[in-house]
Amino acid sequence: MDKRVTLRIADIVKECSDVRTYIFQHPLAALPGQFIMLTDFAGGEKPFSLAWCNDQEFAVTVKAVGPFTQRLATKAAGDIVSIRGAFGSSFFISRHRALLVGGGYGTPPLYFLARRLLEAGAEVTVVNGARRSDDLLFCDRFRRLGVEYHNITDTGGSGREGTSVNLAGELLKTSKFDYVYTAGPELMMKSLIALLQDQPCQFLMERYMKCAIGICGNCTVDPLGLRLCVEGPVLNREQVERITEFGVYHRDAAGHRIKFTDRGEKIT
Amino acid sequence: MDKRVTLRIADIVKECSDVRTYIFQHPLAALPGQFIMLTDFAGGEKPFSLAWCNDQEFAVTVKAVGPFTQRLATKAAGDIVSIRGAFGSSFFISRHRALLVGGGYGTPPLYFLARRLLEAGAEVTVVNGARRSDDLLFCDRFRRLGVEYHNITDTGGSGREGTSVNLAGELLKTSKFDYVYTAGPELMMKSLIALLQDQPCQFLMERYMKCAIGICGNCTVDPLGLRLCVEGPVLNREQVERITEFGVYHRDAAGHRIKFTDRGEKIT
Amino acid sequence: MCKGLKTNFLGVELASPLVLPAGVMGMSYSGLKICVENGAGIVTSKSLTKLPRSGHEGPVMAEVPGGFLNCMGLCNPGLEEGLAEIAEFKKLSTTPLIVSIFATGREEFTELTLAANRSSADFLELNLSCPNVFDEFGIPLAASREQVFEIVRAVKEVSRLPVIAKLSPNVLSITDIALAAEAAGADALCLINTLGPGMLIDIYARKPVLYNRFGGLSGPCLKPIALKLIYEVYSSVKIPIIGMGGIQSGQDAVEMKMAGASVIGIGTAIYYHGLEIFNRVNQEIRDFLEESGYESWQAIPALDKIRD
Amino acid sequence: MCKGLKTNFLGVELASPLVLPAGVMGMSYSGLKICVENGAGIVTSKSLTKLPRSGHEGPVMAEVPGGFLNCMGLCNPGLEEGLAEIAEFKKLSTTPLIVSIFATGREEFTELTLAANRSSADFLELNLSCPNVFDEFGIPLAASREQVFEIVRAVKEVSRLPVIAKLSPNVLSITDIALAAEAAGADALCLINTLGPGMLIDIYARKPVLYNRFGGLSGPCLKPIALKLIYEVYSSVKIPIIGMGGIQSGQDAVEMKMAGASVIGIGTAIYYHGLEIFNRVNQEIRDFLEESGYESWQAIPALDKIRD
Ligand SMILES: Cc1cc2nc3c(=O)[nH]c(=O)nc-3n(C[C@H](O)[C@H](O)[C@H](O)COP(=O)(O)OP(=O)(O)OC[C@H]3O[C@@H](n4cnc5c(N)ncnc54)[C@H](O)[C@@H]3O)c2cc1C
Ligand SMILES: Cc1cc2nc3c(=O)[nH]c(=O)nc-3n(C[C@H](O)[C@H](O)[C@H](O)COP(=O)(O)OP(=O)(O)OC[C@H]3O[C@@H](n4cnc5c(N)ncnc54)[C@H](O)[C@@H]3O)c2cc1C
Ligand SMILES: Cc1cc2nc3c(=O)[nH]c(=O)nc-3n(C[C@H](O)[C@H](O)[C@H](O)COP(=O)(O)O)c2cc1C
Ligand SMILES: Cc1cc2nc3c(=O)[nH]c(=O)nc-3n(C[C@H](O)[C@H](O)[C@H](O)COP(=O)(O)O)c2cc1C
Ligand code: FES
Ligand code: FES
Repeated sequence: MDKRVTLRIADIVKECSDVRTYIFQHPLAALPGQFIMLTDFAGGEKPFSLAWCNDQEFAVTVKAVGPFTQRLATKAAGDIVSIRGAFGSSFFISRHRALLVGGGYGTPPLYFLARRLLEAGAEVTVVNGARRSDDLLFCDRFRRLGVEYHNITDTGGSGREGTSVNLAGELLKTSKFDYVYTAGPELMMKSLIALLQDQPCQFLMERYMKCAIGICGNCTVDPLGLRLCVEGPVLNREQVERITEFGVYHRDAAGHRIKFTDRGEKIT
Repeated sequence: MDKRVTLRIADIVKECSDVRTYIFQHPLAALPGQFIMLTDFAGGEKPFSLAWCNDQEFAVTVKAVGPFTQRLATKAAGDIVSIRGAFGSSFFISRHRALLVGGGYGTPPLYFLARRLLEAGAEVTVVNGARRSDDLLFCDRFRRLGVEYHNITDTGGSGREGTSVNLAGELLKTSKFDYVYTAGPELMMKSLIALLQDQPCQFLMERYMKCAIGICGNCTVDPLGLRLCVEGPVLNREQVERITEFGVYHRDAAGHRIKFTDRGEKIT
Repeated sequence: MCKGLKTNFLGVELASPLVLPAGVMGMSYSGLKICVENGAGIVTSKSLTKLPRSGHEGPVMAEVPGGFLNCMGLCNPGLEEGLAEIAEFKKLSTTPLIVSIFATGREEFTELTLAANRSSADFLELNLSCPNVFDEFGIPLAASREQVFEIVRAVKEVSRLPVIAKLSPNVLSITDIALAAEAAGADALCLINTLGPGMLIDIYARKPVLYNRFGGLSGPCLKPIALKLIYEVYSSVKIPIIGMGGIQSGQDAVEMKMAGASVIGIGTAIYYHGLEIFNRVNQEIRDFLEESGYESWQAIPALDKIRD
Repeated sequence: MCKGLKTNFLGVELASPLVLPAGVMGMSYSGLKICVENGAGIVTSKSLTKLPRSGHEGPVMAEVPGGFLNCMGLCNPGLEEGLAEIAEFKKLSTTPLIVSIFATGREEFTELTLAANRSSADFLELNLSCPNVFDEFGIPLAASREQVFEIVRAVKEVSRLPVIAKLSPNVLSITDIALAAEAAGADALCLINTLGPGMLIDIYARKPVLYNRFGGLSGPCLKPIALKLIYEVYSSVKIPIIGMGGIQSGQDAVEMKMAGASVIGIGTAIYYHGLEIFNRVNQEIRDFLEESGYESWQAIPALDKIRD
């Protein structure tokens, strides 16, 4: 069963101007890195990573970028949505030294991961990047966890100036990590992978998803044919290195190949 | 699942001129009193009680009375049939003193029961009745079990003369039994019930069966509406006493009510 | 029975909107009665034919993923004995009863209707859609708009009882057929009969599993097909619909109500959940009314019609 | 791959009789390739249309007992890009490939065929039967004998590739349609596309679960329907049949072979059993050949035809 369930939004937390966290009172069996498909019955069903999940509740953090997510931003607690999942692969839970490198809405699933890593006894370092400090997600939540925590933005507000990749590079030079985990813009992850050599690492990678159950083929990546809704979204470095389209192109709803540009945007 | 499975007949034992036991090498999870539906793909699927059943094999003993069972009598070991089941209710397993009263092809399911009763530590007495001594089924098998065993026929050959009901009546007068079990012609069981008063007792009762899964309604008994393929074929005395059609009529494949006659035959 | 489940069906009050469909447990008065005792609000007899029928040779049922194939072959004791069973049921129960009849053409349907007029049944259902007697009778009547119209009109002319037309899902446009039945005066529709038919093959015996080769599909996997057809028909007709096909929970029943059905049949689910299924679904509906704030079963609204 | 699985399909040798059906994992060359790596003997592209289509708004899939509803809505990058994916697949694999095309009428089908002629595909499949674009395009072409005949004939006149007509189960007599396709020169048939369509309703939101409201039914519960239709068509036509609908085991595949199919598609079962399903079914077929003493897949005999 892909377990569709209809839920009322229990609570909505406004994280910043265009990002909201939707909290649901429902016991979902999900692991860090996994995602749900969510619909509001008004057109569209979209994948969102879990920002946290326990026996009582789960949450997804959504950035309003287009018609669907902008409509979500207008919802109120009590509104009805329907979810399927959780789907996909999840992060390996290391019990030693972990470095988490997140950017944009890639940060919330790393927060879920950080909690599980801490529970497993790992030592966790987090690099959280964004363009502007207003866009930094989950700072307070991470701080409350008591992890080693670094903010980094293009402008340097409320933390260091630079990119999360640069900072991660520095940390990797000065310390040894058993595992590196990253989620965020694909071009950010693409820059990061260059620094990793044989460092064990996992990536949360996104592709256009429709069925989420491994049938429609919309989310496969070239040339391996891995389905990111089943074999992904969490992939190992060894897999990502063999994905020729990583950071190069992805496919849209029609299966068109769309190139990634330097600025993290997509053009045909 | 009603678990249809296709099997080769492993062995056939000729019990007497018109009765054969068909043995199958297949682990069936079945209890004494339960039945299977059997077809040879040549038209007809009929219910037969299990004569025995263990982890390796099971068997049914069939009397050739009409088109289907006569065709079965022509089969050889290695021939293919298909079975569904086991279905229906099963006998209560008493651990004390049990009296088993069987007649005709009602005897084999009592043999299965006897084995389970002995395993449970019960003390078992068997009354096995038939018209003629040639028709007595399973004598040797019962004897090998080491139960208290009585043959009885109309003519007195190879045992006592009389009816199994008379003999059972005598035994019930002289000994106390915790449980009485009976299977065989309905009019035989009807005579027996009169002797039982408040004696705990179970009956194996037959009605025309088609679906065997409690949907078609062909096997219900008046006025309770019990489905003999689900709530039966094993019924308690309390149930049987409230079945007004017991020993009076039954329904055929079209749902016609058919009367039982004194001689155990059926007329419209 | 809680007040919330009470349902008015063609002017008759039902204690529950749950229907025992034709052909399920309806061979004898006691079979009908035990379903009422378990919570059915209205029961349907086995489809009765003029003459008795023993039905097809077995196997007549085979389990498949999501349901069952059956080719009972319209076994029934014939109209006369069938009506006697109904009379016996009615002596014991005040629960409304639908007598289902099957015939091959207008004249025979009219003849059966006249007999049903003298019975103690409350409603008359025309089985226009049995998929299991194809070899004998050919494509179901319910595939032909003209035939359905003719038969329903002829029956309506003579019937003392409100007339329900039971339609087949195995047609190109069920709405066309439903409109024909409505135009001919049908008081209600019953949707849907079994799907297909389907087939199973025993690969070791190299034979069809059902002796009749083909059998109609019923059970849980029917629900989405039934919902779609009910919703489509509901969007076009004004007469009430008895919905059925794969229902096995209160949620399912409500779903079918929202598709446009007024009352809901439960057949094959008896296998999965026992006869208690009627009471359980009644309870689940009550729970849904409670949690969703609807006053009663009847207050549960349908979706907007397709053609609004 | 064991010798016993080798199959000749329209003169081309397949390493396995298992087919990846249209619309499943066929959006990209790498999706097709991974199915081959997992044991598919022949793969089908997503149905390509002249212009790109993003498909329906989600939700586009919903689980139901025994299967799934889907209303993908023929999403595809359009013929040109689709053929480029096929070319890329063909650079990497010698496995035969079927290009599936969808159009709304004869002329467009002909146009697409001309483009497919220049592709590296081995076979051309005409999707005459998509149930998910009803609102846009109306009743599937496969419901009309005349249309099927016309389109297949027109395509055959210009096609360099053998032509497969993919038919819909949602018709009154699939045999009539199949005969029309054969008469028009189709080289093979593909049976069956999804059933229904069906519908699900969310009773809390009071909305259809699929945003497109209706979706075609695929998966295990389709098998008995598919078997019946394949057996019926097999009894009437001479051209080979690609059988599909609910297959999820070697036993299922053999069953469909005995119903009359030559090669067997596996789509929805990928959800239940993973991509390994192809290899597993291959192995189960080999086991069956062994235990039953058949020499090869091709030696497994069909049932006697209905009309022998
Ligand atoms: C595994 C996974 C996890 C994700 N987790 C999150 C998350 O936690 N928070 C968050 O805000 N976003 C997340 N996304 C992205 C999110 O699904 C899209 O932002 C959203 O679908 C945009 O829809 P829209 O209609 O608002 O915008 P659109 O204008 O339709 O699209 C904006 C962008 O989102 C992408 N997108 C649109 N639809 C889909 C789809 N069905 N599947 C994948 N990508 C799509 C488009 O390619 C486009 O680049 C995740 C995506 C994936 C694949
Ligand atoms: C629960 C149960 C257990 C049974 N166990 C055995 C057994 O262990 N050994 C044995 O020899 N017989 C048993 N029978 C009876 C057996 O099913 C019938 O003898 C057989 O079906 C006769 O079929 P036929 O075509 O040979 O004869 P027919 O001429 O068709 O019928 C002969 C008699 O068998 C009855 N019968 C026929 N078909 C059915 C049916 N589908 N269901 C029930 N009764 C039917 C008829 O009512 C008739 O009285 C059992 C019946 C039931 C209900
Ligand atoms: C064993 C069986 C027998 C049936 N017999 C009849 C019948 O005689 N007349 C009829 O109109 N429908 C008959 N049907 C169809 C049911 O009335 C009902 O339409 C169908 O089974 C769908 O409902 P379900 O999925 O709840 O079973 C029969 C169905 C089954 C399973
Ligand atoms: C998600 C999905 C998409 C499909 N898309 C197409 C399609 O584009 N063209 C087509 O001819 N059939 C399409 N089909 C139908 C399948 O090819 C196949 O006929 C059907 O699913 C039955 O097989 P199955 O039960 O093994 O899935 C699709 C099926 C599914 C499940
Ligand atoms: S979204 Fe359909 S295969 Fe991944
Ligand atoms: S045989 Fe069908 S209900 Fe018992």
